[in-house]
Amino acid sequence: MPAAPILDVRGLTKRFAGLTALSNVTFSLAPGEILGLIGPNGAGKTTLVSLVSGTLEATSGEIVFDNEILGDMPAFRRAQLGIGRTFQIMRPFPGLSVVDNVAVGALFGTGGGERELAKARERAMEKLEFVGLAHRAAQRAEALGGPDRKRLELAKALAMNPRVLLLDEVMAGLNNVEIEAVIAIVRKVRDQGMSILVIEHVMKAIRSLSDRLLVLHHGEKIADGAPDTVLNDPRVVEAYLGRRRA
Amino acid sequence: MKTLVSLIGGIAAALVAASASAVITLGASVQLSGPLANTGRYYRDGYEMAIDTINKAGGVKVGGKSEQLELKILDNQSDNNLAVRQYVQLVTQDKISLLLGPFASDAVIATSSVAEKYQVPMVQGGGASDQIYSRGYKYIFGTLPAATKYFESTIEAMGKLNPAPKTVALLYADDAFDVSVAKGTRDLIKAAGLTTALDERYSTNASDFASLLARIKSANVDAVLVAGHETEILNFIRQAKSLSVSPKIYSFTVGVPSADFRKALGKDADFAFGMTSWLPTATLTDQWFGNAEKFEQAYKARFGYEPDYHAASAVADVEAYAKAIEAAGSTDPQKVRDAVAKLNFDSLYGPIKFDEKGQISLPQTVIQVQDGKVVPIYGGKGFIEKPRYPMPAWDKR
Amino acid sequence: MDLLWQVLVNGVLLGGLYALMALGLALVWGVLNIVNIAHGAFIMLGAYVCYYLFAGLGLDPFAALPLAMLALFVFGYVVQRYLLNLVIRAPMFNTLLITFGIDVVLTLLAQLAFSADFRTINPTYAGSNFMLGSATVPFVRVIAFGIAVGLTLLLWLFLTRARLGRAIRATAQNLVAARLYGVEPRRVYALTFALGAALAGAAGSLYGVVSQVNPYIGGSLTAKSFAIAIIGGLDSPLGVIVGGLFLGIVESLTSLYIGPTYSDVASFGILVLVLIFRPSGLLGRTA
Amino acid sequence: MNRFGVVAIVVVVLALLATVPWIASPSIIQFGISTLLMAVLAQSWNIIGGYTGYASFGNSVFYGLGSYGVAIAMVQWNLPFGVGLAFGAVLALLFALLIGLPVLRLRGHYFAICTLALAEVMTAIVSNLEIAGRNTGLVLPLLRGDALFYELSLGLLALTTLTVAYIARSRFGFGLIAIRENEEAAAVMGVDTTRYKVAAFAISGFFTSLAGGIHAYWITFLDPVSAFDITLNVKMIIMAVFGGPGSIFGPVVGAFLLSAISEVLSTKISTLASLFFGFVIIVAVVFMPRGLADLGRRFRSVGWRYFAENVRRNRL
Repeated sequence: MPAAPILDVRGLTKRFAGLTALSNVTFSLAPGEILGLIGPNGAGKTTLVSLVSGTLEATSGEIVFDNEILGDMPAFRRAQLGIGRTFQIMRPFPGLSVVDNVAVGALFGTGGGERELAKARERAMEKLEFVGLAHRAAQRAEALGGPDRKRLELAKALAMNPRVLLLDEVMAGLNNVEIEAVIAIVRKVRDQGMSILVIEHVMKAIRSLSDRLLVLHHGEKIADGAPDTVLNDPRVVEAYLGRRRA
Repeated sequence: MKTLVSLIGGIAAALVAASASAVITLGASVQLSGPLANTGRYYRDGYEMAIDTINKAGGVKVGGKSEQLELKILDNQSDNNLAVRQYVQLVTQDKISLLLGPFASDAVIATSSVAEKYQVPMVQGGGASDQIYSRGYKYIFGTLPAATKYFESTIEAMGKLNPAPKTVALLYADDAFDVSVAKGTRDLIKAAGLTTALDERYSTNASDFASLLARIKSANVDAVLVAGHETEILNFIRQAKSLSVSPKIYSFTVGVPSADFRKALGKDADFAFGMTSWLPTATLTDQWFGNAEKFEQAYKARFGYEPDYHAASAVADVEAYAKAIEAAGSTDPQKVRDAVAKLNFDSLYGPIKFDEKGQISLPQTVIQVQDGKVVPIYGGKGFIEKPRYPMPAWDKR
Repeated sequence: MDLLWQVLVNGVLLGGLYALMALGLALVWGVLNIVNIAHGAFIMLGAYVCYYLFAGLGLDPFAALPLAMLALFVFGYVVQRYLLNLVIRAPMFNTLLITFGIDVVLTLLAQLAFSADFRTINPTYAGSNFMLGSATVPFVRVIAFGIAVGLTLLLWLFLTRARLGRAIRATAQNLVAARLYGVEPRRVYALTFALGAALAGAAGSLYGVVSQVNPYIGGSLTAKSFAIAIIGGLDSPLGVIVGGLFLGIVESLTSLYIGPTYSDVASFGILVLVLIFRPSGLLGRTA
Repeated sequence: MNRFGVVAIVVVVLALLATVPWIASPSIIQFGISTLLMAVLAQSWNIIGGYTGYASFGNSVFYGLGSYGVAIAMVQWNLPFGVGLAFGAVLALLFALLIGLPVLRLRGHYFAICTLALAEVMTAIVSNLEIAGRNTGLVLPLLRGDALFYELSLGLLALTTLTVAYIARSRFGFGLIAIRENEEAAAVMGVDTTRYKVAAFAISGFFTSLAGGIHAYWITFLDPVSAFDITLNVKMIIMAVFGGPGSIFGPVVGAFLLSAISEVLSTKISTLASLFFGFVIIVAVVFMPRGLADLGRRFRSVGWRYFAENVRRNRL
């Protein structure tokens, strides 16, 4: 019997005005596991992350985090329990400095975060160093370019000291060297004991990073298992390549 | 373009004017812009006209010496809070200790506390509500007769019409003046033994009277008395026409005496009754203008529109100061205040004598628009001209 | 019963005028995301244009109406092209503030140019009416109602059928989309705003015919237009008609049954409730 | 400039301002009172508008509730001024909590229009309330004590500014700023957005109501239209935005500057003052939409190009 999962998703369904974005998806995430989430565009990956983080409300289904059913718990309370996420379309606080962007995560985040500003900034600097953005700490976030914004997004989530980290395409638009750096960071984070759900399009990266892969297609789970097995699954191949053949 | 040039000229003049000396300055803050500017101008023009005329006649004698009057007027943009601040500034910064008033009861209520606070007199012709005089203030004087009695002569005249109206609808706006009017009118209606079919308060600046008119029509009311503002009454009459509502008589507290109002309505103004505390007749005489008829002509020639009782009331305020300063032989605010309280003279506007609360009493003459002209109908001594009564239906005019 | 019927008729006719007043505001808000506080001042200007054509040139007010629309169209185009376009990407409350500034300036200039005198556009037939059952129906109000509904339908057809109209609707979704229709966004913005101003010009002309005009009527008309636009929703001109009729009827009934001083409580209270419970309007899609 | 330097300057300026009633003429004092109260309004708005990013056009509701709290307590119930202030503040807090909850769910223009409508609703409701003197309003007892009103206003401004300074450096303030910058991102980082917004609204309303209460007793007269004055909303926003929303001293400086300009104008050129006011708004929005605080920060490095850059950045 494996360790009790930290995150357990059962029969999750989300409909938008008649359109089913996610249909009866079930999976779990073990402590210290890196779970890759892949699927073609519009498969419902970001919707899934939003449902878990609480920015969207599920139509039906259950999300259990550390033996607690989340139900209609608001996003901020989930964050305080230890669910951190990044956004695919990056959402920095444009008017704040880079370090203060991250400090928000430290001030709030898991368990309500730091009470004091100075300590939060300290933690923020640590995380910036960790993701390699310390040299731009004093700049306004809106001045950052694409790759740095990705790093900032990651640092903000990390500063929350989450127990589960949901990463929504943090590698999109990066070059190979940058991707390698991010992979290293994610591995290090896992080594600190965090459980991670990664959405990624860069297949090579996700294959080497994930312990397990989950594939969504048209809102349904079509595969769940070891990366090599899953990627050779004919249904997965068809989902990705089917259109090209036809 | 012309307006702009004259404006710039005006600014320059205002900047230069502040330096003259050995004159008696009267201060006022009046609605020269904003929603009340239309009536506010009567006060500015009335004050200016009176001051110029008095100055031309040799000014005011103080202790044997003749001094000229001068006016410092500010625009309060129809904002009562700004008006209060401007009066404080007039008193404290410009050292003006004789104040003239703004238009409208609520503005007077707000600003008269400045006069009371700094113990300088304010003689005003713009507010008639009893709220002004019920606070026991010592420094406020008013030349508009009591709001509660605006409809007194009208209701008296109604009793003598044939056939006399039996049911009355009373409509009033919810501001200080009109609420006072309604309060007084209610008693008058009761005393005259009339039946009140409708007694309704409406919001100041209301533009839709269709529901009220429908109720008037369905109750088949004989007489409609409206206490409100000119814009509301314009809408009321236009909508009465379009809904074919024609009671035997309708009368309005404001509008009817004002030329601008009659012009806006054209023929539709006919048959409307109103009241005025002043008529430009040759029999009304004073020391400076000669008589009210001459004043009317001079005023019209200078400003390009006809004066009504607001303008005459403003003139009376200035005349009251001239008389009081001469009687006191001083411009000391305390002495002038005491002299104002004892005044008893004939002004262009009528006899000025303040009661212990500071208000004068003047009878209201009932007037009616007949063929576009204002005709006096009923005064203290009975009918003056024949009223056109009852009002014909709109399609029979 | 007769009374209720009459008041309902009044409410419907009032509602038609209300709808036209709010139409331009809703268009500009929905498409450009500009909340034009000066909208009432535009209505006021339209009323003056119509008044001077009527009183000065003796033109019938309904013949003057298209000219008033044209004048306001040009004015609106200039205001958007050379002023509002400069601040379109500034923080949100800046556009509110600048239209407030425009409102202040227009109101004061109107007083300087036209004086504070009250004006009415009062053609000889202004007071004529006919009976509909037991209710008296004012003739000009019916025409005004017809014009209001007609213009609304025209706008709706224009937005859904005409190429430029579709470009305008596309702009509401996405700035770049306008380019797909081969129209420069700056021009789409200016044209949309000009269209809104022209509708205000029409509303002003009709307002002058049924009510009175002075430089200060703008403020309360803007507030009313807000209420109607929100209640009806910003999606479609047809929603605005519903909002206008709804508000006209509610105000008339409030005035009849509760008291004339409560009609503002009703209209703005409903506005707040709609915003809270159905922010996309009574007819709009719920989120 | 270090923190000690700022504190020292503020203390000196405060001390100087506090001596005004003993050295200045009555008209300066009364100008001072209205300016200080205006600055309180701008500063209070800064909490909800500047820091939290919710452009409230309904803060005059708080102002009106504060005014009526004092007026009703003093005129109808013969209670002392202090009790009236407290009563008004309680009304404002209740309003912020009850109305804030649903209304603060709206964003952008919808929030602005909803708050604007609330000001209209309150005007309409109060003008039907017997206890508030209906639309004719209430007349308060006269107190000849402008020095007292001045010091009260100054004290209130100091307290409000101190609160803002504290907020700007606190966890709470960081939460508010995060909400302003991106509400959804703030929520997933653990900011209890609803509670924070309502708290900001309530604090803003609390100080605004106190300003209203002081103003009512000072001006001795109050009616619904002046109490819930909609242009007052615009004025406080202009002053805050002109000075720099989301900064500690910007709104105060903005209020002082604009009040001084408009006071001079309304005495010198009277009618044209409001025309000028309109032009100032337009020009300020076009050329310096981020206020004096941003101008001060960036003008030194950018120079006159600052204005052109603002236009370039914000135009279509």
